[in-house]
Amino acid sequence: MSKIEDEIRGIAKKLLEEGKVKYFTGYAKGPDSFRARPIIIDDPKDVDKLIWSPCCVNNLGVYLVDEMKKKPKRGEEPDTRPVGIVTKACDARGITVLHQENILPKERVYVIGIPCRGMADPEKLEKHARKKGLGHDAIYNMDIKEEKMMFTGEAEGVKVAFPREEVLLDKCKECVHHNPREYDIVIGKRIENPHVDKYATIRELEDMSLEEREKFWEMIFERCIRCNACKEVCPMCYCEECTVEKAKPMRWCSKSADKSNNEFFHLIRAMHLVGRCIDCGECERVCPMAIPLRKLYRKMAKEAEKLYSYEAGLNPEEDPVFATFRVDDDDEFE
Amino acid sequence: MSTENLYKPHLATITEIREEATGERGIKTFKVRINDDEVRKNFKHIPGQCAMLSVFGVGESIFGISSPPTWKDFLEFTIMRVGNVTSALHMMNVGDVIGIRGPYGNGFPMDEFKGKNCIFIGAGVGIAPLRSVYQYVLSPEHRKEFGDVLLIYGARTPADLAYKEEFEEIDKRDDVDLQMCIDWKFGPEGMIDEDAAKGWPKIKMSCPAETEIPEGCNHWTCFVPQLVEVAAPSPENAVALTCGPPIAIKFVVQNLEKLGFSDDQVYTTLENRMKCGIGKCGRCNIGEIYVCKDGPVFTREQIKKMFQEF
Amino acid sequence: MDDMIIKKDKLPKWSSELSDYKIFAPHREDDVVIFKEMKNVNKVVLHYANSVMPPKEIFFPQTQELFKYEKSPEMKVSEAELPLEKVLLFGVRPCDARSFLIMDKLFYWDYEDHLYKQARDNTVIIGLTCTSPHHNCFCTSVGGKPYSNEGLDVLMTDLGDRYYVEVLTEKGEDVIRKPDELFSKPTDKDRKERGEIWEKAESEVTKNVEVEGVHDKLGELFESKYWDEKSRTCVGCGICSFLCPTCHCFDITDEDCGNCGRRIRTWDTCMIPEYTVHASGYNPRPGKKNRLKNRVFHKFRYFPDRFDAIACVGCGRCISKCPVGIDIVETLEEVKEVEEVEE
Amino acid sequence: MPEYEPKILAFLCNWCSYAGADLAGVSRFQYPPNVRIVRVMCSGRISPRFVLKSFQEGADGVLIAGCHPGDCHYSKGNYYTRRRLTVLGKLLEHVGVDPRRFKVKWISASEGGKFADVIKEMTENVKGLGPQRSFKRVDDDE
Repeated sequence: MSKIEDEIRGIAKKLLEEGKVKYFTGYAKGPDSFRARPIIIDDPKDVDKLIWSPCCVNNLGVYLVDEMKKKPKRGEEPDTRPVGIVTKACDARGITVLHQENILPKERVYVIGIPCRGMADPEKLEKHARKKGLGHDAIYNMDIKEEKMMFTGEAEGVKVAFPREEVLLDKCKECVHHNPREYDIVIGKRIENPHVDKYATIRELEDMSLEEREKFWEMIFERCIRCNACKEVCPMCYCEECTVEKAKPMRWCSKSADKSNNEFFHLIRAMHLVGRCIDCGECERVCPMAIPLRKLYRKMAKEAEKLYSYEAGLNPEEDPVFATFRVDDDDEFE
Repeated sequence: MSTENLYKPHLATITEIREEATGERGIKTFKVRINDDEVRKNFKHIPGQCAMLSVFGVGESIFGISSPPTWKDFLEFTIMRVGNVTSALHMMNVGDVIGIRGPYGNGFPMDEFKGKNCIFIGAGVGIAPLRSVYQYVLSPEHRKEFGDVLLIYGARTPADLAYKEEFEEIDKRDDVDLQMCIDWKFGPEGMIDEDAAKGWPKIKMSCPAETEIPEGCNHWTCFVPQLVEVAAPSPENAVALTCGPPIAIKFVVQNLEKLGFSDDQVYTTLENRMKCGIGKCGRCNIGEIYVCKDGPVFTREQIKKMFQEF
Repeated sequence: MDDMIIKKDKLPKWSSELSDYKIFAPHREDDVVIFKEMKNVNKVVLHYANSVMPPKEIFFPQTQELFKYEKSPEMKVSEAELPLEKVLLFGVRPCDARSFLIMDKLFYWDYEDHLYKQARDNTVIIGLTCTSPHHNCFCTSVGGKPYSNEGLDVLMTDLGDRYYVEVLTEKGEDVIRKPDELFSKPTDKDRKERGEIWEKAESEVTKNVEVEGVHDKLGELFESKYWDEKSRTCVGCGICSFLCPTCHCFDITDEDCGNCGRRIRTWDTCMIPEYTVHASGYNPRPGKKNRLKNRVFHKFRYFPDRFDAIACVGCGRCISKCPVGIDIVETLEEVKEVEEVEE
Repeated sequence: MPEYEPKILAFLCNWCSYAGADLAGVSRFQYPPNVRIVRVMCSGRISPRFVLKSFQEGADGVLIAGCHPGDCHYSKGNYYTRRRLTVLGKLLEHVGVDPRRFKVKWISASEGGKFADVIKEMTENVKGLGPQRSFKRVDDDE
């Protein structure tokens, strides 16, 4: 058990016991050893279910949006106590965006920020474990102390280990914000932010010709089944009614899952995430059809940074990138 | 091999539109004639059944057929403006073409009602599906097959009452007891004053049964459930058919129970969001019951056995 | 027809004999295995735990045209194109094959769905024994087997360098082309080997749940607080139902382009509020708990009540792909354990 | 076969660019007839949906024109437009749409000549590119 895990439990226990939070959102052991899963607890007795491991990939911010949408029952005084939540650096930036957009008042959330070196990709983990003959419950030790994230498991009595580089989520390899900025309490030591190419995922695409890119995306957009999971897991997709689902007064985007409508959906979503996507990578992780959504959103983030020196979720006082302008903004339209 | 396209509607033309009530949630009655002669002839429905109406380009919705099968050559639908399709229908004109498919659902078991006294209790737009039944019962061909008929109908204000002319006709008949009411309190802008509801005496809300009934009066100011208490139909050899907003139904049923009606004597209709109408698309289920196929007509007894999710 | 053996290197030849069929087979695209029309036999992958998308889309496509309409010069409605070509569905896992029988019940009861039926009738299904089940597979708990032949026309079992081929139906006989040249008779050794592989596969399905009693227990749990608790972390994404081989709900919408358009049906999911909301704004299943509950109830109580079959084949997709780790097997186990406290 | 004639959809702001187009007409500047004009009150009205929908419904090119920065009738509408559409342009390029199919131009009420030139240039360019297919709806039978 890691020290961070102990601290999370301690804090959660205290918060719940003192009634300072309405409930506490964190991570629990998942259905197999490749994955952790979210848990929401009300009872201080349950804090032992909370864990902290390199498998805590979910962005729990999505539940905050749920919370804000809840309407109190008629005649009932709404419980406006904050919600306790465990956040990695990226998730915390998501909460900052929600503050910025007046979706979530600061006093409604109690953020436990954790500096994070990156999380393990459950699929990679599974693949590597399989390759090394490890079963789905054979990984018993996930060490995230200090620099190394080591996974150790046992296959037929022999210890097998594989290092973090093999299993890290792609988005974590490109992350340059390891430390949460906005939080009520922080657990763990500050981590030096690495110098990596944060837009590495789109470099290859940028080097392609127009035709090659068109071809690349064509196959991908055709594959989408429009299950909408990408927008349901996204904490930034909080609209009551999504523009692509709206039927009144007209339907902008047909429900038909053909290339044209799928592309419409994904590009509109990309536009709506400009300066808002904090690259938690949840959409890409959950997509059953392996659509490289980050390759769209990272491009948008890059442009926002290049053109308007704006990066999502860094400063809650700043106006969102499309809600403001400078007279001397780049102008290609003269 | 079945090659019939179950989802393809037949074309039908709107031949008449009557405005029943105005306002944001206005009610209109559409008289619809199926274009194809063969299809029209074969479209036979049971009172209480439904049909899918299409406005091409907008979508499709299911509606109770509000005309009885005894009216040949056309169908009527009384429709309140609430959603996409109903709004589009309300904007249509006489001569416009819509799509229709059906009839769907179980309808009322008319054979079981034969020889029995029939009590119809409709609240608001809930009168629409009942109309297909009482008009069937009151039709010259079938009137003799049924016993006494009591018709109770209420709406918010006199202006909200549908089928006004028809009720005037029914009122003149002596083989049916018609009782109507308007909500005693609410006009569209709140309280209505006495003058606006002239000729609609108030029923004592605390104890409706004690209200003195002036000779020949059958217009009241009260809620439908209270009117049921006043009219106090006997449960003996009777069936009660009720339809309306859930809250009205709830109290109507309570009052019927007080009068001694058993659960299998009380029929009501359920509704749910539907897309296909033929038990495929999945959304209209209450437990293992598909409302579109097994309903919309259920007895109180059946409803009590369901998972309470409607 | 008697059982047969086909050498793996004869597969391309066999497939070329079947040019009158449109062949759908599992392909790997990026990291996902999906059923696609086969253009090149070398691109087919047969070593996979299970395809991400079940092959239900062959019979019940994500998007299907119901009819076309034209508003001018006069209103006209014209038939949708029927899926008429002969289809060969190759490499289907036994669990997915069983799902077709479950879908049949729904699409054939009372009114027959002509689009589904047409596609179904035109299709020959060749199954492939599941030799390395995934750790989330639990087919044996819901009446399946990794080598079940239910719903299949042909079942093949991988014996290393060759396949053991069982022809199960008349439709299946039609795809056995050039039997003398391409196929041979199985030996006792082949049979024994197949038996061993079957046994091994079955023993590898380790996830299991006793579904006996779940139906009745669910009946007691309709109002249970358990569902509030269970659905708390559900994000309502709908992946579980989109990837489910037996989920069959659909939405019908119009795709309008001014003077003409078409009506389409598209997959829908009971996990979103829009699924049941009435035009009036009232929603009989307003919360996540109602929706999650409905899904479990539908699979293990409503569907069995109506059609006498559990609407789950134990493919494990909803477990593997749930973003928040909701596990149907675990849910069922919990359901059996829940004790209702009277209040 | 007749020569391919592209369809170009132009969204023009009411106060400047539409007047500019009008001036082009009144002044009898020649420009190709391939353009269909939709008048909007401000270029700030343009949502990325409009552009994508136009491509979906069969436009081969989309032009958006508004007042020069600083001249907006609503004082700052076009500043927002500038940010939004600049990024949209990058996105379209990222998914392989040729930037010559999607143009934004500032055209004032007095720039009838500029309007004609922009249309001429764009029509030429799009003609060279051929029909836009990647976005088009499949069921279009034309």
